Amino acid sequence: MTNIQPVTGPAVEDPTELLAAADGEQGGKPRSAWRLMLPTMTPWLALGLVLVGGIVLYGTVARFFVGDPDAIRDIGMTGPSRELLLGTTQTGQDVFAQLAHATWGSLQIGFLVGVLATVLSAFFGIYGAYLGGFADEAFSLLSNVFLVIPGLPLVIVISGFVPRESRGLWTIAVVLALTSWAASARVLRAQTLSVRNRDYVAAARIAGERPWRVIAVEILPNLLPVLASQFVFAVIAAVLGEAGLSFLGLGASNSSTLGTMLFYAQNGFALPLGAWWWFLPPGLIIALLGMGLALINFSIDEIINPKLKNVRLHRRRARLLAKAEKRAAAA
Amino acid sequence: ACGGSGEEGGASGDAATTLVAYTGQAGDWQLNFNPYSPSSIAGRGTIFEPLFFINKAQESEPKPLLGTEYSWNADGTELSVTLREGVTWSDGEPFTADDVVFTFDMFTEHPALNGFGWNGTVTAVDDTHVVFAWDTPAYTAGPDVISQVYIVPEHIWSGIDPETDVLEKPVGTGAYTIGDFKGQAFTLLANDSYWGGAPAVKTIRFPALSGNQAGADAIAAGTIDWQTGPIPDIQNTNKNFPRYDTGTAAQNQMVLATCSNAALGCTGPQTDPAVRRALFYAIDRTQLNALAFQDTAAEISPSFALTATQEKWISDAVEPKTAPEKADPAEAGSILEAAGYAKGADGIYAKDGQKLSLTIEVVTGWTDYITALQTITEQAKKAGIELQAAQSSWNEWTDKRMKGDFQLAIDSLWQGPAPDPYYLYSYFYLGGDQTSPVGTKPAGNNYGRYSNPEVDAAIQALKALPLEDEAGRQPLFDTIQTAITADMPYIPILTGGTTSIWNVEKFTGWPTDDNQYAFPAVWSAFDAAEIYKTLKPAGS
Amino acid sequence: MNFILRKLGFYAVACWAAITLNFAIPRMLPGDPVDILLAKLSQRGGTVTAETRKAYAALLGGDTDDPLLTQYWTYLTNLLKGDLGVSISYFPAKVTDVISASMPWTVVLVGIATLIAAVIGVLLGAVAGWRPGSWLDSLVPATTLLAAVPYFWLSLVLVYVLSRMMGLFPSQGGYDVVLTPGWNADFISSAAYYGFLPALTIVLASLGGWILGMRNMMGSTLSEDYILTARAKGLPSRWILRNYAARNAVLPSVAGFAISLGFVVSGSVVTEQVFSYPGIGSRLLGAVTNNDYALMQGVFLYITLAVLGANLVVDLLYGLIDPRTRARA
Amino acid sequence: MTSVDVTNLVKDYGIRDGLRRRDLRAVDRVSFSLLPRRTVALVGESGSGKSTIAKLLTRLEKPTSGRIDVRLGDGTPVVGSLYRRHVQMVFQDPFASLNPFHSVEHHVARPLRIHGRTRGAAATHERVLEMLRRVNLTPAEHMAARRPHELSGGQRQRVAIARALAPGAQVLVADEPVSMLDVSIRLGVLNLLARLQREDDLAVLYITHDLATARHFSDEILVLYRGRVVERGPADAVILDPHHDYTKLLAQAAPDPERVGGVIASSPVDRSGIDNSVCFDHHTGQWEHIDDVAARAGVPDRHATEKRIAS
Amino acid sequence: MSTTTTVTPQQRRTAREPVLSVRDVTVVYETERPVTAVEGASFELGRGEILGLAGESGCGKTTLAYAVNRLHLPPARIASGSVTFHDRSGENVDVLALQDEALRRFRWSKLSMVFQGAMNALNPVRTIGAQLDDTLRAHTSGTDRHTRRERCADVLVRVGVDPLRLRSYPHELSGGMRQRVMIAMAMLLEPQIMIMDEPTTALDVVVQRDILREIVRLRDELDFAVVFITHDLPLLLEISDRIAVMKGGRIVELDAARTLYTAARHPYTRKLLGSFPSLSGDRGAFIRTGAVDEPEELP
Ligand SMILES: Nc1ncnc2c1ncn2[C@@H]1O[C@H](COP(=O)(O)OP(=O)(O)OP(=O)(O)O)[C@@H](O)[C@H]1O
Ligand SMILES: Nc1ncnc2c1ncn2[C@@H]1O[C@H](COP(=O)(O)OP(=O)(O)OP(=O)(O)O)[C@@H](O)[C@H]1O
Ligand SMILES: [Mg+2]
Ligand SMILES: [Mg+2]
Repeated sequence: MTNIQPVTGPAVEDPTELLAAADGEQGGKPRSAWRLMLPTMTPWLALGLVLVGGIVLYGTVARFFVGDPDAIRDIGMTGPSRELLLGTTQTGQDVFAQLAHATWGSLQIGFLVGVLATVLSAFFGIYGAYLGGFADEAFSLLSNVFLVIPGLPLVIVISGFVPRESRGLWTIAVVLALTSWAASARVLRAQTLSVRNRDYVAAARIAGERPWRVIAVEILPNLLPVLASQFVFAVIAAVLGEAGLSFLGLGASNSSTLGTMLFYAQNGFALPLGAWWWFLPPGLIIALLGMGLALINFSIDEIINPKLKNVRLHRRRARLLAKAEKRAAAA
Repeated sequence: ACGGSGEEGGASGDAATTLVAYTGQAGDWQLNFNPYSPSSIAGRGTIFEPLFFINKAQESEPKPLLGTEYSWNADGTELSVTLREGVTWSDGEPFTADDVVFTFDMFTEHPALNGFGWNGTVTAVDDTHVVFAWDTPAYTAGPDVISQVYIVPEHIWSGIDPETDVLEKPVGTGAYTIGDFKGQAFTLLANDSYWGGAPAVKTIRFPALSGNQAGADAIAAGTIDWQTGPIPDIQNTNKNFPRYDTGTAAQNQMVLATCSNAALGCTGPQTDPAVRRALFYAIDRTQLNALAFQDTAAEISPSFALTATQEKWISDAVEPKTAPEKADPAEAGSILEAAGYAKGADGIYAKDGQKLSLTIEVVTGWTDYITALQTITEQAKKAGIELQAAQSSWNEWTDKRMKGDFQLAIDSLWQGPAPDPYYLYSYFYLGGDQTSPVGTKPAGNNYGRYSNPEVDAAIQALKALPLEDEAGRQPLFDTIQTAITADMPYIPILTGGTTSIWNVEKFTGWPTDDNQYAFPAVWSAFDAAEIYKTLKPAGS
Repeated sequence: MNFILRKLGFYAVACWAAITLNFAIPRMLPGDPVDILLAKLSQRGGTVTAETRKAYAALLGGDTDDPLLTQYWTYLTNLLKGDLGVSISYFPAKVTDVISASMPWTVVLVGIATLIAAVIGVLLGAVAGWRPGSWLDSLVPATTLLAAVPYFWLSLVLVYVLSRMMGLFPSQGGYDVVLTPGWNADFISSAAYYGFLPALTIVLASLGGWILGMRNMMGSTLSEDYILTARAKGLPSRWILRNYAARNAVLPSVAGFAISLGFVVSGSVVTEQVFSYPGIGSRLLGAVTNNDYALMQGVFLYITLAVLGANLVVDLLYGLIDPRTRARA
Repeated sequence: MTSVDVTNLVKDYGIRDGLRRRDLRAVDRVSFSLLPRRTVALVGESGSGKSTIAKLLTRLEKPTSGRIDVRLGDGTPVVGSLYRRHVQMVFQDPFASLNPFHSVEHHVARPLRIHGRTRGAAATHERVLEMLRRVNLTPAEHMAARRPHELSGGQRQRVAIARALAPGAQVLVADEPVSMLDVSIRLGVLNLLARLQREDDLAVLYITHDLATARHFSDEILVLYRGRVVERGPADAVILDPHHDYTKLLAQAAPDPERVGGVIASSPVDRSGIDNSVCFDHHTGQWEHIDDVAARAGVPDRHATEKRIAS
Repeated sequence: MSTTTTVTPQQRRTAREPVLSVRDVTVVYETERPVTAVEGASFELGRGEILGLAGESGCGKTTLAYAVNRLHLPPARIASGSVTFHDRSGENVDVLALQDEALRRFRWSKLSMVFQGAMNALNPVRTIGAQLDDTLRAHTSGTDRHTRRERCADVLVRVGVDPLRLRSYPHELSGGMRQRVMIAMAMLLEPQIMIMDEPTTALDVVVQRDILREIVRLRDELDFAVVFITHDLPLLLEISDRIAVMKGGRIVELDAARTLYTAARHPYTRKLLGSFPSLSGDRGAFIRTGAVDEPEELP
């Protein structure tokens, strides 16, 4: 498990400010609020999208085109060739085919945990903060406690107690989600608190809106970028966490993920034998998927924290200026 | 890999005479040198000694250790042993027949320590002679008595509780004594007053690493001299690790153990002998050996007599003599069809709407078995049998086996104290005490829950015959082998090669294929003790 | 003062929660750990009496007839007496002994690695954030790759390259076993040498988070009014970077220590396993594979308490470096 | 024709003081009445409790004690959900009081819908446009589709006013409605409010710290100091003839182009002598102690009195 | 561009000896669509004079102030114009030409600034004393700690803050005190010009008064020139000698305070003046009639 999440929680900013600023800056036809929620395209974001898109595509589609990932061949541990793009495992299984299926498995668990953890954190973060008072204090204490309890050891202990038969995909997903919602809940709470105290929420209450409507219609849209960002973190954490668990042999039984692939690679002495084609790709896919997601998050962060965006715009302007000066000098 | 930094790390003057042996121990050592404690740690065979050493790896006479000679009386109820003179314990006290008597009496007093079924009496005739006596003929118990029991000093053990004492400073007659102990490693030091002369290897160090993979890494780094366990790319050891060589001994017969006996409560398709036999034919052993065992495994006889040392005992009635090299899906199919199975649309056989699908239990971390199962699963699929491997911890796995809560388990059957098939049969096929109905008390060795009165009778009869009595024993073996090849409660896979890698640049005298003077496994205490004594530092 | 009291209060609650979680987990989950444990215990030569059974049942739950509250009470009193039971994988050692033997290794490894990662990360992040648009700054997003690499995978690759291929570092263990652990130069240098790769893994894998956090915060801080004031005051840039920008930007990184430490500890568990490091992480995994439930729980409790302790220290230190917290209380 | 009677309003905020909690009295026994077509101004420095009174009136917060009685012209009390229809609010910050996610139409249509003032989409739309035209947001069709960030501050504030009036509000609480606006458009918004007040017979509570507009836009002024009313009376009387030290201080501090270069030179005022337990009432022309005022306004607030004695 | 928006050279000039001359300064924000925030601004600042700079939000007041102090970072660019500082010694400094070290030395010692939102202009994690001390150390070499401390205590006393506060952190001070500390800091090096960008907008009216009084008093005492930026025209009328009114990046009117109040020439100035009802004077005909045209601002 890795801390991809910058240790700084995003600063709580007023999206209105940002919207106004964006508007002024654009100068042209005003864009819709939804459009403004979308991150601005940057090379890093493009890279992130390409990475994630590519891996998701590979994970979802490739498994229909590759052969049987379990089929064994007499050519164990052979390097990449034209027929077998990524060579074979110790038992002559097609690594490329296995990778396709494993990627799908990892994506599944990542998505599942992402959704579960986001729902949990939204409940504890948003609902608690909206209710305020005792519920808020209790929820916030709970998430702070969960935050300081180290996740993976807890997951390991839980997995250790659950017999293998009951260690299905869902169990692992639930366990991972249970141990990874806290940080998000804290961020969401901070954001909700800031949004909750905005005047338009008070105005909606004065107008007589029901609480759930206030949360869903007035507050939630403003939290979308944060939710998206937390979801992305949860996915990364889940993919990494599951890989760790599976690598230790504590993953979901009968599942095929990048972690189990690495487990088998380790089991088959892939690295000592120099079978890089077996060992490197699963790890790389995890890392690249994580990187891609983190890069996307990077851009979402800019929405949440406009100061970051300023930094980037600043940078671009500096370049523009340099160009302009060069032109002026040339003229 | 370049074996760079070697053992410079050791840096002490006796590095050249220090043997670093890795037993596969994962996690720190926990001090316990009580050879009778279940959690006793490595090296005990070198501190305490039995009366004789019996080599299982090749046919040979028992080698005298604390005993020098032994003989049976005519009806096989009395075994007389002559003890070696002039042996002293490492604390200087003399070794006498009383120590032997004390040791065996201890088993009578503490049934918990009686792991091999000692049920006789022992008397000291004089200081150098003891006599073991039984009520009934006990030829087959002989090897256990003379080669499997560490003789312990009465003057110390009479004052301790042998069941719980961990023996911080063990006193034995063996070639080594305890050096220093740390959780990360402990050492044994040559016993200069050893009766056979001080061994040339002065120090043996046993490090604790995290497992086989770590051991392989340590070999690559040149920090250990002897490891028994899977070695990556073993065929190219000389190239990969120029200073090392490997040795292989085939002893453990790998099987798919089944919970075979529906009468004892087993459930699942594997209770049908046809399914077990079909699996037997479904395995492509050549491929399996290549993919999972780097071709280190050897052929196996369905009779479970080791082909290397026990071939003469294989019954003519057993056909084939050795398990087929190649898969025979056709044969497997016809066996299944004869038993009423029909192939379904998915290519898997089914009977009464029940798919022929089985779960195999394997222990997490048993790398070669896990790979083997991957391979077997695919091979079985071709023969229309669906297998699913399930990994669990050793405890859970053992628990399931003992309770009968499993369908198939990959495991290996072990040998007795002497190279003779009797022992294996008596461990794994004997009904009665050795097994128990599913869901009651844990089974003994016979966790396949095989039960056949004919086989039971034959095994009992074998006890009354000397091991050398070929004419008398063969018919009994014929009976047993015919039954077990037909029923196949343990489906033979291959005979597992126990591979070791050792540093030939630093030490000479390792067992070779021509001279397997001991079973070369660092964790096999008696054998390892012989090897330690035989090794010589290369420089000397 | 109040600030400290409040922090202590929170950590007391967190501590209680961890202990209670430890009590609850085995009771909430399926499976019968007590039986497996006792079977293994007797296999290992331990004597299983009714009391042993009861003690383990208190620790792990199981088929006791006692009401939950009584069990909880027994559990708490056992804990207070420092009795976490006997480890079966290290029989007959007590769980507390096994843990106290391995705890220092992890504390030192994780402590030093975290410190190094934090210092390097914060410095790099500060420099990158100070000059937005510099080549260093534009490379920062690439550190997400490092951060997304699974710890165990990274450590295996490092072992392969630096240890096996180049033979630079030992790949296993915590020190040269020839030496006797103690406060002597030989041992310490050996421990440092052996600890290098595990530490490198942790540093590499956690560095990205620090850099990113610091760099982003620098971005925000630079647009603060007091930075502008500092420039207008004509302070030399280096002063501004050090005393005004970095000093403020580092605060959230320190405040977010809890999250990062949790991640690092999680990562180090797997890393230790790969390196056979004699720390508490490999004990935990060993305990899990051996169904050594008592040890498992003990290790989890210790890890959690250690993380809580570290966070408490950091939180209190935070009070020192951010004067506002002291007053806010 | 709705009127509001506020009697001995008290609000305590529990604030964290380390591990303890202690009460902070933000509003202390404030009484006043809002009548149709009349504006009451609440002036005072920052933190004097002005916004708290607004929140209490709009039921965003519960009063610790005291009463707020809203009655229709015929004297029937307004309770339950009807209250929300009658009492509405305009906030200080036009940037924060509109949700950036929703169109202008949404902001105005929601109150209409909630309070059942219109049925059906078409009718609601018509009604929204009508409201927008009333607050001079034209062309209304065009404005309805916009989102807040496409509007200037003044326009936003007018949307906020339209929203407040949409449910048919009779009582309008305006919490510093123009202090965040550019100087040049402040008067425009205030004038709009004044016009709507006349047209709809609104009762208005105008909260501000700007004495000049308070004077010109209200009929009655209450000066608030540390949660208590220290001076009350007709607008001109309070501003032009301040009695309480604090009111004097405020009046002195307010910039006034009439006295160029004047007040700056005068010496700073000492605040230590300011006593907020007495209040000057221009209607009676008398100084009164807060306890007497409270006692007269209603049953003496036992809670508040005990607090005072204890402290 | 129309003639009415032009300020005559006479207006720009001050009766006193000039300390700063700003000529035709134009500042452009080089964004995707470049914004010219200040266009051709020119004025002269007399020694010891208080020059008010008024105008609605976004008209470029802050931008102009930053230009004078060279504080702009990209994307802002001073496209043209000159800023000349006339030192007491008689030396003329071309501010826009100053390079690194010279610029650093120029800042604060000759021209200091109190920022808009000065509440946040103090570093929250360092003591007031340390921040004052920084400023001294950066500009005077060789003074010992004790002397510097004395000096810091001294300026605090001048603005009416207890010197004990040197050891306080900014959050321990009230907004008004922080503002005073900023003013103290601005005076620390006895600069000849102080630019104050809305130094009191965020404050309470009463506190605001106290601070203004302080500024005027200190100006009288130390004789520095002040550029006072605010959109509160009545306030400017009270304290400034001359007032410049900005609109859309241009200075549309610049005149003595009294002249401006009684005889504003530019319609915008008149409109601004009309936006402030008089506290003590008449209500004015348009108040509360709702009849006045509501200016239709464009987004
Ligand atoms: N939710 C709250 N919790 C605790 N104290 C509060 C809360 N809201 C307001 N207060 C306190 O109550 C007092 C009055 O606050 P209020 O917001 O009513 O002042 P105000 O007169 O509106 O000031 P301003 O002019 O700055 O808006 C203040 O001291 C404030 O700190
Ligand atoms: N960083 C920037 N990028 C682009 N445009 C900017 C930037 N900063 C300011 N502007 C524009 O420059 C113009 C002048 O801004 P400036 O801050 O100088 O106004 P101001 O008169 O100080 O306003 P206020 O009274 O609100 O402080 C505005 O139109 C603003 O939109
Ligand atoms: Mg307010
Ligand atoms: Mg400004």
